[in-house]
Amino acid sequence: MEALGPILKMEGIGKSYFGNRVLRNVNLSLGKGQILGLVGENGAGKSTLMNILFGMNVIHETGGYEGKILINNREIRFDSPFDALEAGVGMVHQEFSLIPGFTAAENIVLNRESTIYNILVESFGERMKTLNKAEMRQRAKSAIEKLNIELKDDTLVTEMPVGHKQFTEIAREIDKEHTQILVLDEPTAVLTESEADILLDSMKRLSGLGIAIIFISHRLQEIMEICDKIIVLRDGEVVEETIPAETSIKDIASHMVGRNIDSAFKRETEMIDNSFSDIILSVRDLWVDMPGETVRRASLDIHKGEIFGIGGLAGQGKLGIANGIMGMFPAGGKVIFENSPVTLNDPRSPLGMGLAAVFEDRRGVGLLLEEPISWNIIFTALQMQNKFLKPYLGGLVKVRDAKAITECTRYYIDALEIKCIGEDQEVKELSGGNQQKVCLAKAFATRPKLLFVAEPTRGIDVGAKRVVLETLKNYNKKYETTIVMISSELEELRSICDRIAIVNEGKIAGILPATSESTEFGMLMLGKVDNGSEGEKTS
Amino acid sequence: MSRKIFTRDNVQHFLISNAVPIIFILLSAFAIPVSKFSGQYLVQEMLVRLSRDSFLVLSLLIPIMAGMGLNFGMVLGAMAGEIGLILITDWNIMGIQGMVLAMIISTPLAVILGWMCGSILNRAKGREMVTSFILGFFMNGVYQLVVLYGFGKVVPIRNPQLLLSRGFGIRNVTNLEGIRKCLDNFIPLNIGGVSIPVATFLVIALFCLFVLWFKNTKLGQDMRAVGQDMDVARSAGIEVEKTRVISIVISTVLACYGQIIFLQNIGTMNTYNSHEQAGMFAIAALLVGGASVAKATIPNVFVGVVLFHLMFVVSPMAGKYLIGQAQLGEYFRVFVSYGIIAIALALHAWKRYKDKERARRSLRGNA
Amino acid sequence: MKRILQFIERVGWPRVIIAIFLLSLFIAAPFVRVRIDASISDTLVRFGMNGVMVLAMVPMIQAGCGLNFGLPLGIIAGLVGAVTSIEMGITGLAGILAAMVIAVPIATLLGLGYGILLNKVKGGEMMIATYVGFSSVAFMCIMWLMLPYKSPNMVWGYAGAGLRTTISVEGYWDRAISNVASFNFGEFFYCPTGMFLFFAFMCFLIWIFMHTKTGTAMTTVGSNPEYARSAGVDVDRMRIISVILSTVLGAIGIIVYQQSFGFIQLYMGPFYMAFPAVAAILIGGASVHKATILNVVIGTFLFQGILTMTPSVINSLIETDMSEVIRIIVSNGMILYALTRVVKVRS
Amino acid sequence: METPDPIGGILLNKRMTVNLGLVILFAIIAILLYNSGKGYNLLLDNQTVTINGVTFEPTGTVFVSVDDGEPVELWVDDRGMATVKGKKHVLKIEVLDEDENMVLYSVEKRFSIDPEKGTLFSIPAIIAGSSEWVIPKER
Repeated sequence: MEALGPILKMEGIGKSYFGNRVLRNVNLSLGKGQILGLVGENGAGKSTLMNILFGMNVIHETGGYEGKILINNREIRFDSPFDALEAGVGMVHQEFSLIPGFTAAENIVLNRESTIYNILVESFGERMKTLNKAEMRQRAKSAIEKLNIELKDDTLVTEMPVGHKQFTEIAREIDKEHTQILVLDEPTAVLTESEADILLDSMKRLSGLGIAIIFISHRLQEIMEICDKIIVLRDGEVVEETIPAETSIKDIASHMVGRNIDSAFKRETEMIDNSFSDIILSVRDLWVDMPGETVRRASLDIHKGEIFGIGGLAGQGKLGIANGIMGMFPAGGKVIFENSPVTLNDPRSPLGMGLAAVFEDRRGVGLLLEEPISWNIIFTALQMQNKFLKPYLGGLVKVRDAKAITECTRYYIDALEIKCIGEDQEVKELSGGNQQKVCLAKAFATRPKLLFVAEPTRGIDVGAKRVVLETLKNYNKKYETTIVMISSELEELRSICDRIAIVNEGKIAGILPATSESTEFGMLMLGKVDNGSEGEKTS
Repeated sequence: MSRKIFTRDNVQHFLISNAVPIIFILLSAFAIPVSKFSGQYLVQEMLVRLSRDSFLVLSLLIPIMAGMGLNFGMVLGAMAGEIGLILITDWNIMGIQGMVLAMIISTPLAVILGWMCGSILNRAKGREMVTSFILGFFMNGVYQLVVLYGFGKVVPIRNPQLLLSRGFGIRNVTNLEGIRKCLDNFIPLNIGGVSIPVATFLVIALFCLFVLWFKNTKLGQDMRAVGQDMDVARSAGIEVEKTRVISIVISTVLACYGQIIFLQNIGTMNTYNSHEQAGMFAIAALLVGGASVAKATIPNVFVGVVLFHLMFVVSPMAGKYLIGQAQLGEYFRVFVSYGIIAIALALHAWKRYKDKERARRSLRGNA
Repeated sequence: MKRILQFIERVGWPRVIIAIFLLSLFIAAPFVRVRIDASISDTLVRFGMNGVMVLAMVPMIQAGCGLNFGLPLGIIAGLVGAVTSIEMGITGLAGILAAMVIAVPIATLLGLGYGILLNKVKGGEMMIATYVGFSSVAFMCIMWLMLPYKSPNMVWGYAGAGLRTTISVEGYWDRAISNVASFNFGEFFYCPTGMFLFFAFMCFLIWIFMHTKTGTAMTTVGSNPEYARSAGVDVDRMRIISVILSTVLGAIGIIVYQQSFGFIQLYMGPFYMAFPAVAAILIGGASVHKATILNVVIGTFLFQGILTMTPSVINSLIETDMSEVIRIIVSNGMILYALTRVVKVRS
Repeated sequence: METPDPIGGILLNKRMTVNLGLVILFAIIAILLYNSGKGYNLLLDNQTVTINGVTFEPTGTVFVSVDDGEPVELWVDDRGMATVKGKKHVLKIEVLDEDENMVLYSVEKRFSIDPEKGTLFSIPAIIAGSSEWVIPKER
């Protein structure tokens, strides 16, 4: 095996987006039939690395990458995913890429259908060939056989369970004749345990057939089980390269999250213990139907005046909690705020009780991109609290009070250092960081008692991040507002929060004080603590 | 989720999916006896209308397959066909030769118009229908510009009977006596006093075979893929935009032939209105047949044409006998043809919303 | 040069072209012996006539319901009001007031149903609106025949029942609004001051409304429904209010139109009336999801100016009546432009 | 960017050739259709006429039919019209006796329309078997 040399070799791969370095000097090599486990937190650079390998447009649109990729000892540089496919690199993405109304077979051979010649081809071209359905099914069947899974080739995708969709995707890559490297991006995330076992089994079979596999997963158990080699990425660098025999899950977990605390967000303030103050928000058995962030049964208590962090890997449901409580997605369960129940599925109820939220989807939910800054900031306060309205004709009509609005907007522009040319500038012209500040100002303008802040630093530069976090901290201190901050970046949470809950598979995996060891958080994130799923692990 | 709710849900689902044809069958069942038409008359009338309209309606199938909804832009094809007919009438080409020649002349025109329409619709993804609808109006203006001001001035027209008295511009009514019923009577057949336009039906049958065959080509498969999920199709390497344009081009060319077949049966042409009516009636008929914006089959076409035209023929007389005013029935059928499109579109949009909710509910069930 | 290009870019090519076209028509008019004062007067009258109907586009566009192709629904309410007012024999401003008082509740009801429907079909509003408009016109054709109106000025003489296709308002409230404080200047120039005042008043009302809490919420719903929802706005309710408002404005608009025009056009008359109004507001610079009152004023003036000037000037110039064709191409071309542009911005 | 696929290149060329051929084929078909489908109004003249200095007199009432169509009855000094499609036709003339109830004899004439020469035919000239039987256009 080794005599043939590695099938894939990546040397010194680096990449930065707009001066923001996401990958630095990554080396890896993969032999024929090997399975490589690639692990790392969200944002560690796994996707970027795979995007580079796959020649995605987003890479060369942002200035290409550094380093070399060799396949079978020949240097390659892909301009598009189709080049990568041509060279035998197959990828199964996290989102399904299947045509819903097609059968498994049709999806497996999509755009590579077997065809039969007819005379019209001479005039209208290749696409007038008729389909050879028998052969298509045959090909699908043999691909399914290779995987050794239960999948009927004539099932419609719409009628398939999630696992079978995943299998169909993989079968499609297998059907490509010269697929030699297969990238599987979290293939087991959506599968049930038994389905995942079947998948792992088929992966072993594939590697037996000589296909090299790069396996990305957060389930370390699986990685340990089937990989020949494990690479841990953190902050764009390879921090560990090992084989399962020489490591343990705990080891890998600590490599994933362990980071130099003195880097960006060193914790400056002492942790304040709020555990004796009143419970301001109590959540019991909350479920939220938010696509991609389903919350199953989450229960937690938040104390008055604290900064509470909610962390966890992407897709586990941490974002769903805030969205569910604020009425943005269908939800159920019990939510008590200051001893009175919050009506779910109606945004007016939480808003009216003094809750506010800054949502993670800034451009989608958080902002009116085509309206001026002033509107963005005052709107919720105007709608919910009838602020900024001036009565005319003895109160018969109330019209927007332009003066008060300007005043308020100017105040927040100064207070939050929003860089703009004036309060009438349209928000879409602002940078990401300043847009985030507008979102915060919108929430502040309602003077909330409890504020949800979801992913407040996503996609903004370091300087702005610092300002945003400082602002939150100061606001918490100044007005004693309870803040619930939701973020994928654990270090960020640890730098300002008092307590941090980790969400895994839609449930609270545990709640720890922010000063706990990062390894402990890492274990919680990976679902490796067996103290009951709804466990209220208070310190 | 209990079983009972599930079945009620299913029944409701069935009723919603087939609401339009059901309404029509009920309406017809009520109106036919009232109108006092004889069975033979209705059979003859339906045969004529099937032969006349089916082709036009069939031309709508392919864009639906490609996920572009109802192609209101088919009026562009109809316009191309009419220009071909005006030219052969001017040259006095008669019979089947004239008809075929008109088709040959108007094909390149229809291809160009279809390509234009397809490209414009690619710029308006997600609102193809309203865009193609307005495009139809817009091109109607251009058509008038060409036919009312260009013909006889820029395009030489020698037959003075076609021209307005001012010396250019085509008259409001163009007489197609030369090709009248040339296809319908090509193979004459008469059974029990009902004459059957065999040749036209053969052409339609041929076309149905074409549609079925086309679904089995690589291009047809690509269209279905594009129609269901553009992004997935694109990531699989299918040229989405090009495929969409091709589907509109095919539809436009077929609509052009459809309009020629339609007009050879009628024998006269409202130079400036025929195409608009063609579009509206074809779309209404297809929807009446139980098709939706996202799915249409060949049986939908024939059921639709029969049901829609049954209503069309019967309603004035029914109105007359019922209320004593034929005018009322006249307005009623206009109301029905527009109303049915409104209902079908609304039902479709509503259904899409409901389906989303259903998918949601099933997702929640897993949770 | 660069600044000119920038200006054009900001105003939009179609608008500039149309404005230049209109300007050249006015310049060309004296050379082909078309009286400029009469032309301006005509343009002004038509501007006043159509203004309110164009204004009826604003609430729905602002609330994100798209272009109101369902305007005929409002027009029908206005027609019922107008016809009933004549039946009652009320003359002068009182007659118009009566027409409006009858029309507004009807329009509110129709708008409510229409709004509920549009809420069920989010994303496909425009196409459905068009066909709701069409079918309601066809439905009213039946009603015009059946409704028990009796006034001999309105029903068919020979049958004694069923309303006529066109009904003259002369003797009732012909130009009742227009003539308030109106004046003539020379032989050809007539200024319908009252109609302008009324139009300005309606614009002012809408302007005020757009600045209230509800109006602000409505604009926000159109701008970003998710944002509005997260801020506690009932999106569906706002959309319904906008549709009602548009429908009511449509009803008032047609009454203003009729009193100036002198006739009530029934049956298929309102069929295509949405299209000129839609085209006008788009020419004024509105897009499918944003419209201001300034867009209404500019758009109505430009569009009606072209409609007035092309027949007279072009006809004298090339001795052919091309106005109809130009109207179709300009108005639909404008709508087409707006429809294809939006998506480009979005993606 | 990509090196052109040689096979694709040849195919495209082949396709273009085929399509060019098809266009030409359709153009030819169009011309054939034009010729065979063009309609003419034949004017049949049963009057005294002088063609190239030779004068032909009508023999009496005749029945004229084109391509086995409905016969047209033409009295002396009468003119009839027949609409025909295409260029080649057969003209059948039945000359009646004076009582107009018996066919004396009939003449069949195969001819091809020459639009340049005109479509006004002289029945007496045909009966007389003259080679010139198309009455030239006036002016």
